[in-house]
Amino acid sequence: MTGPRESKLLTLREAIARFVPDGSSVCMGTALEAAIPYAAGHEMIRQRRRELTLVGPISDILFDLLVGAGCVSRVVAAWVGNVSAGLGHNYRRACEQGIPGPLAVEDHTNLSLATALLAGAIGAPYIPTRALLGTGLLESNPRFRAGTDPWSGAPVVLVPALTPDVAVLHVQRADAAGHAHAWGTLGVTREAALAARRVIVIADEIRSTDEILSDPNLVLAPPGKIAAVVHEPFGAFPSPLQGFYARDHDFFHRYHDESRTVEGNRAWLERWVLEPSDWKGFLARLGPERLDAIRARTPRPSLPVDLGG
Amino acid sequence: MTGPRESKLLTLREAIARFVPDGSSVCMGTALEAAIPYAAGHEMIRQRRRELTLVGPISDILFDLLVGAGCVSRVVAAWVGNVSAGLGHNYRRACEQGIPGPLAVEDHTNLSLATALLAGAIGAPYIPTRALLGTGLLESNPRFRAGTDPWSGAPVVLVPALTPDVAVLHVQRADAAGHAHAWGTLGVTREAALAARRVIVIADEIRSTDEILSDPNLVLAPPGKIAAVVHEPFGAFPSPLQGFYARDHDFFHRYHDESRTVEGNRAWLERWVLEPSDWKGFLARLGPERLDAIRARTPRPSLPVDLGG
Amino acid sequence: MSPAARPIPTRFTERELMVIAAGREIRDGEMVFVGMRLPLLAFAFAKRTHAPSAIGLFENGIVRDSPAPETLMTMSDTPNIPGAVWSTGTREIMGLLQQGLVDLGFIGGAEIDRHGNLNTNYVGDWRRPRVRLPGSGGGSDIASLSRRFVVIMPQEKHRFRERVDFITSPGFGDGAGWRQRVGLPGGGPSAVITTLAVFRFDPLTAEMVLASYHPGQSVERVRDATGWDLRIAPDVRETPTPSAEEIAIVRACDPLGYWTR
Amino acid sequence: MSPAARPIPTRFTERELMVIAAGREIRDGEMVFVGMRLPLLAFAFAKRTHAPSAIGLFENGIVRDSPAPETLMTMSDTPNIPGAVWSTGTREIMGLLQQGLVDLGFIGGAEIDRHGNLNTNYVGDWRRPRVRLPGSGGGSDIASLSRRFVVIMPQEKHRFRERVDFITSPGFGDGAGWRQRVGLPGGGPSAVITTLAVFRFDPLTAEMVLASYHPGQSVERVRDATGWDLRIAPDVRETPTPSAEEIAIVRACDPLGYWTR
Repeated sequence: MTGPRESKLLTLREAIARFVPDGSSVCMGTALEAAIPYAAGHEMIRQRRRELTLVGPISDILFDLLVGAGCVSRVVAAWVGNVSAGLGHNYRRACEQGIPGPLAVEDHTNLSLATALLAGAIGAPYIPTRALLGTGLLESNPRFRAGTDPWSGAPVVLVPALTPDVAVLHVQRADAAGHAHAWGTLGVTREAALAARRVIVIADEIRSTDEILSDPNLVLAPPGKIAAVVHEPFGAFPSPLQGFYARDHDFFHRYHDESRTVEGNRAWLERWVLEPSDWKGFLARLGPERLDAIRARTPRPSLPVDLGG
Repeated sequence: MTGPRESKLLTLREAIARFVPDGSSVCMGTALEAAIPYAAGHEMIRQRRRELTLVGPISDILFDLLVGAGCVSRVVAAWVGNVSAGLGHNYRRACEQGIPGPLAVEDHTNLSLATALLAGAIGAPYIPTRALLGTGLLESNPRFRAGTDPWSGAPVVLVPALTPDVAVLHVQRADAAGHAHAWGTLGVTREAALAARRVIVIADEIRSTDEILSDPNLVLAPPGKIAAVVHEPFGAFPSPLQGFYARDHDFFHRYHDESRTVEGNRAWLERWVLEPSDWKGFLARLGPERLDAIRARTPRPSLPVDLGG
Repeated sequence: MSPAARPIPTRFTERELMVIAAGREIRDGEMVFVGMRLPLLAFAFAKRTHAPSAIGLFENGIVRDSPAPETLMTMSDTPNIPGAVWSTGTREIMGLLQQGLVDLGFIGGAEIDRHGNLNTNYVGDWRRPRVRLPGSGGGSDIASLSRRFVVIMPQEKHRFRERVDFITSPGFGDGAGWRQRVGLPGGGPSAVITTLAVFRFDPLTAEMVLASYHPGQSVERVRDATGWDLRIAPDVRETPTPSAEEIAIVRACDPLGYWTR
Repeated sequence: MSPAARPIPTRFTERELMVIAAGREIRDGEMVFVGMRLPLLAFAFAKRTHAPSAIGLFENGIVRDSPAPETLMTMSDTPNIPGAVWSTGTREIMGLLQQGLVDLGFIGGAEIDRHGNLNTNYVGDWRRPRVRLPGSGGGSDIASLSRRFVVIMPQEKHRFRERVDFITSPGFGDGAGWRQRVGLPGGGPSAVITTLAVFRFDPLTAEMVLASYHPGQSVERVRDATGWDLRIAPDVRETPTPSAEEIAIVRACDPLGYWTR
């Protein structure tokens, strides 16, 4: 029996190997453009994960990258591309030409994806919405169903619950047992942490349990949901992490330019994902100046809460 | 046009007079046994408010007190009584004998009430649940409806949204514009703040906007929801407020004993509610020793979050 | 064994015995919907004995892996928050429950019937109740959705009824198969612990059966305090007398004896 | 007025004009779903001019009553959080939207049709798309649920189509009454602001109508860049030329000219 405060610290390699097998549904990119678990995505590519279902609202380049690396057979998302540059070349190639393989897409909106994860989090089979009515998404995503509000007789769309096998969540800090603190942009992070069967927490900083539990209201999920904790500084690069580092816009633009062709994409994967043996290797390749340029410099600490009695 | 940062500070008397007219549906007691807005309840009684609908999960003695004072025509709740002593005498008299007047009750469970407020918060007409099936509540509360999960064919109960006219929320601190910080026990506070058409924030402490916005993740609701801010130290007495004061258990027991008869209840109302002209008068009647005895002594500040860049 | 060799029994109260019996229902590592009063002490007892990894959930939004260091009068008392592993809202806790992640819940009740249904809403016809009870709180939800639940209540004949007037917290309804028929996902009641005895349920008939009577009680006395023709388990026995050590642990959990004396 | 008396026109870019035109759509005190790029600048412009009490919402969970102090590339960039009046989740923001509390939302699109429907999912048949576009993001939700919405997009003939292949963000569907018929609660599009012109909708036919063409454009040029037989408002006119002061304000909102140059 694992005690609720026993360490769940693993290396990223171990965590992905144990908790993201082939065929998993994986929720990532829950904070929209921030705190995207790129380190975890790179590790999935290095481990040649296959047949993943990716779940997330908008994923910036992470989903595009995993699609281009052949890890993905299905995407459940509201938007897939490159926020800085627009279209994602790999996503387009997969959808339009089946390169590197066929890709099924369940179209969502940000509201419907948040609603589906909320339904998963509260254990409801579905939640009705008045969005989506009249749209093509009702056809292109057959998981939505038409319904009626029995009180008013008005049409609604029933959004079925999403309960991903695993949510990979990058957070600012956590203890070794997986009590995690995330702040700033949250997106659907809180819903995903509860809707997923299990959670891999990736933290820029590991703190003591006492420090984390000094603010239990900020904790993301209860111990039973946490499968693993990974300490990976700059693990959300090139996306931003509030209080830790800013977004590296240039990296997104360069990815866009270089992934335009299959060959360019292969070269990008080699250089940035496959050749480095782990995330530290990737960061070394970026160079310390690049990380220094985005590192947070001016602390803005919050007014603490007081749990005293 | 009221600017989003303009002061909404009012006295409790003004706030209740303006935003809780006769016939309102009022959500209170959202943090279960903690942070119950007793000061606001007393003010409603002093202003002889009538025909209120009270909405809340469990209300400890607040709902019982308002029912006994004749302010209430309907209760929407999972539990009404006295947590320390069990039954609420006024609630029983109203339900069983129509004293001081008839009382309609919409029976909920804590899950269904939280679900109804969540539906209100997300603007959904209803949310299905697998609780309530087979219970008498489906008969005694005709607002629930039987439904079917169209994916599995399994029966569900549809819980219609609750959107109270006003939520009266006692919090630890707020700024004058109504950006509010609540922590510790939350119950359905976050859902109520969003489901209600407007919110009266009652704060033990008023802080500067900069201090409150140093932690925008902890803010309860956006400016558009806030109708008024009231500064009322010890305004949740005799319920506890994390970081500020403990529960005064004895007060609950004495209320239970004295409200046993109609006469005793009248005497209690006179002594504790009607004779003091405001909450400060009530606190003066309690005496400073009593407040000192429950005042928090040992600070337990949280590890701050850092919004810096 | 000669009478002289018997260990001298430590005196204990009815409620201490109930706490220990309830604590034995908790298995290590379980997620337990704790509630207040005796179940809270049962959780503390189990944590200190056979279930050190159990986790306790409270419907106000608190999750703890250790009991609060002070006696609580309500789950929202200030000492229940520091040391919590999560402090969230009712909706999140109820979400875990509705996901089927809560192994065990404890509930009380004003009335129970032979199929383990509880009433905490109305005595008499709900349209014109003789007694208006406080209501469900979270009890109905725990009964509906936890993988199993345990009832703790005082036993009096008028509270142990053939059929309750109103089902607040569903047990097995009118018998075996009822929960499946109405669509309830949770497993239903696994035990009823009273001031007199421990009951379990016959899996075939979903009927409450006397499993053990407390020390000082008897099958007859329990029968007399039950409002229907009570079935007795073939292996009925006396509830194990708590050891001196067990009683010492319960007392350490409730040093003022507030809930157990 | 003699030609000599005319004020010397300040030079401005197409996008600066679009920002100012979009900013004029915001009324004081409104809750505005802001999005990124030009709408974000329009919000900043309106806040500094006629709508100081407007509030901006972002679908990542941020609510601001003042624009971020730095140019943002994405709504989740770190400078967008300090000074926020609320930092919450997508679900809470979408909840305000679905409650009907968002007065105005801005969206873009790859394609639009004569009834203001937008497509950001598929060019061609969605079962075998010629181009797979990124998808809705929150655009569909804003179009469905905000009290009114404004479209900002570049105008090219192939993007202004008689009928879009796929409705991502619903305008007026196939015409007047469609939104009510399908059950959409929001009010639909109130304006389309392009690189060439501003369009509004005829309340009777729910059809896009040319309201004004930008300085340097003409009715004919706008017609040529529209994929259907465009209706022209009887009072069509030139879009008001921004004042030097207005342009200065837009430039102060985007000092590097990242979005407007």
